Amino acid sequence: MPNDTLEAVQMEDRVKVVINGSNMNLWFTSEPETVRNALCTVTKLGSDIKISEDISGLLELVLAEILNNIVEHAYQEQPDGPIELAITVSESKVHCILRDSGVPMPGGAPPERKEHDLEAPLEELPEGGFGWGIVRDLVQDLQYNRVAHENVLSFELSP
Amino acid sequence: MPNDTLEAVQMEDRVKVVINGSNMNLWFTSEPETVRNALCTVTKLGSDIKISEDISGLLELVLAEILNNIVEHAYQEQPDGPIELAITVSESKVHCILRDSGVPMPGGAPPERKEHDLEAPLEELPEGGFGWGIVRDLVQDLQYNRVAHENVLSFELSP
Amino acid sequence: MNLHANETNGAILVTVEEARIDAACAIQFKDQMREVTEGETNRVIVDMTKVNFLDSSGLGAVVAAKKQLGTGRSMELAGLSDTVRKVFRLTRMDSIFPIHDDVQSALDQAHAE
Amino acid sequence: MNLHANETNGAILVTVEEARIDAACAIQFKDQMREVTEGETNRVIVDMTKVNFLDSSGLGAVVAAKKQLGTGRSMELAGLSDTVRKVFRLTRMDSIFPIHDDVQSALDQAHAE
Ligand SMILES: Nc1ncnc2c1ncn2[C@@H]1O[C@H](COP(=O)(O)OP(=O)(O)O)[C@@H](O)[C@H]1O
Ligand SMILES: Nc1ncnc2c1ncn2[C@@H]1O[C@H](COP(=O)(O)OP(=O)(O)O)[C@@H](O)[C@H]1O
Repeated sequence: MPNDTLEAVQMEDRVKVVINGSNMNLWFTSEPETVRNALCTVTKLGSDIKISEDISGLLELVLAEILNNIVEHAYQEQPDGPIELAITVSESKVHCILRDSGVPMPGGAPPERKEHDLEAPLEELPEGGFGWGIVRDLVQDLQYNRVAHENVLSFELSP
Repeated sequence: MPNDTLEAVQMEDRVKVVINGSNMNLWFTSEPETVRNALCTVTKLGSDIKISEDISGLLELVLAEILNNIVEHAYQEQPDGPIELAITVSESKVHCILRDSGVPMPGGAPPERKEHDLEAPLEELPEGGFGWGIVRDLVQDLQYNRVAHENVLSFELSP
Repeated sequence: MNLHANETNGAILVTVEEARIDAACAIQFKDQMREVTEGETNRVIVDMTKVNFLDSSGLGAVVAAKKQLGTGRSMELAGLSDTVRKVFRLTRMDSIFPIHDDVQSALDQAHAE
Repeated sequence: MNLHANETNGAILVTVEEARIDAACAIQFKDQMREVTEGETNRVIVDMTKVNFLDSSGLGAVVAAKKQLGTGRSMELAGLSDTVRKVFRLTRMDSIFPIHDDVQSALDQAHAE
């Protein structure tokens, strides 16, 4: 049962965090160090909103992949783009919404999983292109919308 | 008890709505008609996230006051500014977070309640300047932060 | 914004045929109030029974309508919902406008001021 | 990014002294791997016991480090946490790198490939 008097508003390493009941909201910018701080904050404070131990590592991984793409592609490495992350836990499922103000997702949807040729010669082994494959493998209910110059992405993660 | 399989993603009159458990998130723009649609959506779908009847009218009022100020002052009447509203219900208290990308709040905090002279002659009666007074009278825990070119405002409303 | 007026018992009775007086229609409210209250009648009674939402922009428009009428004429309100009445109370504007439970009780009073 | 290397049993043992190999440090990882693996030794064993987080940027840096070593030398991994191992499995990169439970079992094997 969520404790409704618990509300924390704090700044953790340039990340604004609001915790309320089974909800955590974070605001931060597209600078890689700051994104890392945001991820660490989610993992550190996750138990406050009842994110279970066994899902916490995968959640950090999925969020890292999505956030790296926001930093790299949506904001094209510009470090001061605003990013927002809202996490809600409901009966052990974790529901996330991510929002950025960068360029739209090409094709209007997150890319499909890419199949890589791992039999290829050493020099041709892929060093990237894994991000959305990992996300799609792990999450349910992935949804993307462009709303008023902003990207809104949501997904669910079950234990 | 929130139903964790209930998740609605819908567009209502240019307002994107995501409902999940005891959470409602809305995205829309700073156009007065669209803001009105967003308010009506909150009131219409409020019972889905267990906003009680007796608080619903005051919530709409408080949100209208804050949103009118975002439209008028933060976005200075420009109609395409993105606005986000997140509502969480926890043990009958309603917690809201509003976010816009407009100009910062002057003085770094929402204005205090203005006292008007209502004994003044008719021509001098105030036609505005009531907004933040109404909000401050009705809500608890009003917090404002400027985070990365964005305004983040949160408050709580109890029955 | 849809206002509808008729004269009765020496008063202009304005019926607001809208569920909302808010930022999106405040200016129309003020303009239409001017139109429908043209004339000499002293009393203007605004029936807000159908209004279930009024914000401070709407309140501003109601005050502006009263100012348009000038000091010689009275503007009275009737049929306010709980939330609408709350806006008048919070801003103390209930001290500026005579407020009646409904149109009938407004008409039953010869003069409200 | 803090890597630390020493030769043992004819292999270079690289210990990653960081909790994370992620987007914020992927390039440093690749560059420092080049530095610490300079030499002739055939086997490079990377001890990741202290790494509790690796994303696909980190994975890319691990692959890049293997490519730097060239076809003549092997790169093996040891001490992967559950989540780190999952990243290798999801991307099928566990078919490219010999993966050992820990450094001792890596050393116990004369050759992993
Ligand atoms: N948030 C985003 N905004 C815009 N484009 C994106 C976004 N995310 C991914 N893309 C597109 O997807 C491609 C990368 O997909 P991904 O599988 O994650 O590879 P990588 O791991 O190398 O980033 C990019 O080439 C880009 O076109
Ligand atoms: N969201 C906002 N962004 C920027 N400035 C704001 C915002 N909200 C209020 N202000 C400031 O507060 C003043 C208006 O306060 P308020 O009490 O709501 O009056 P009104 O109801 O006339 O808008 C404005 O003059 C403006 O300077």
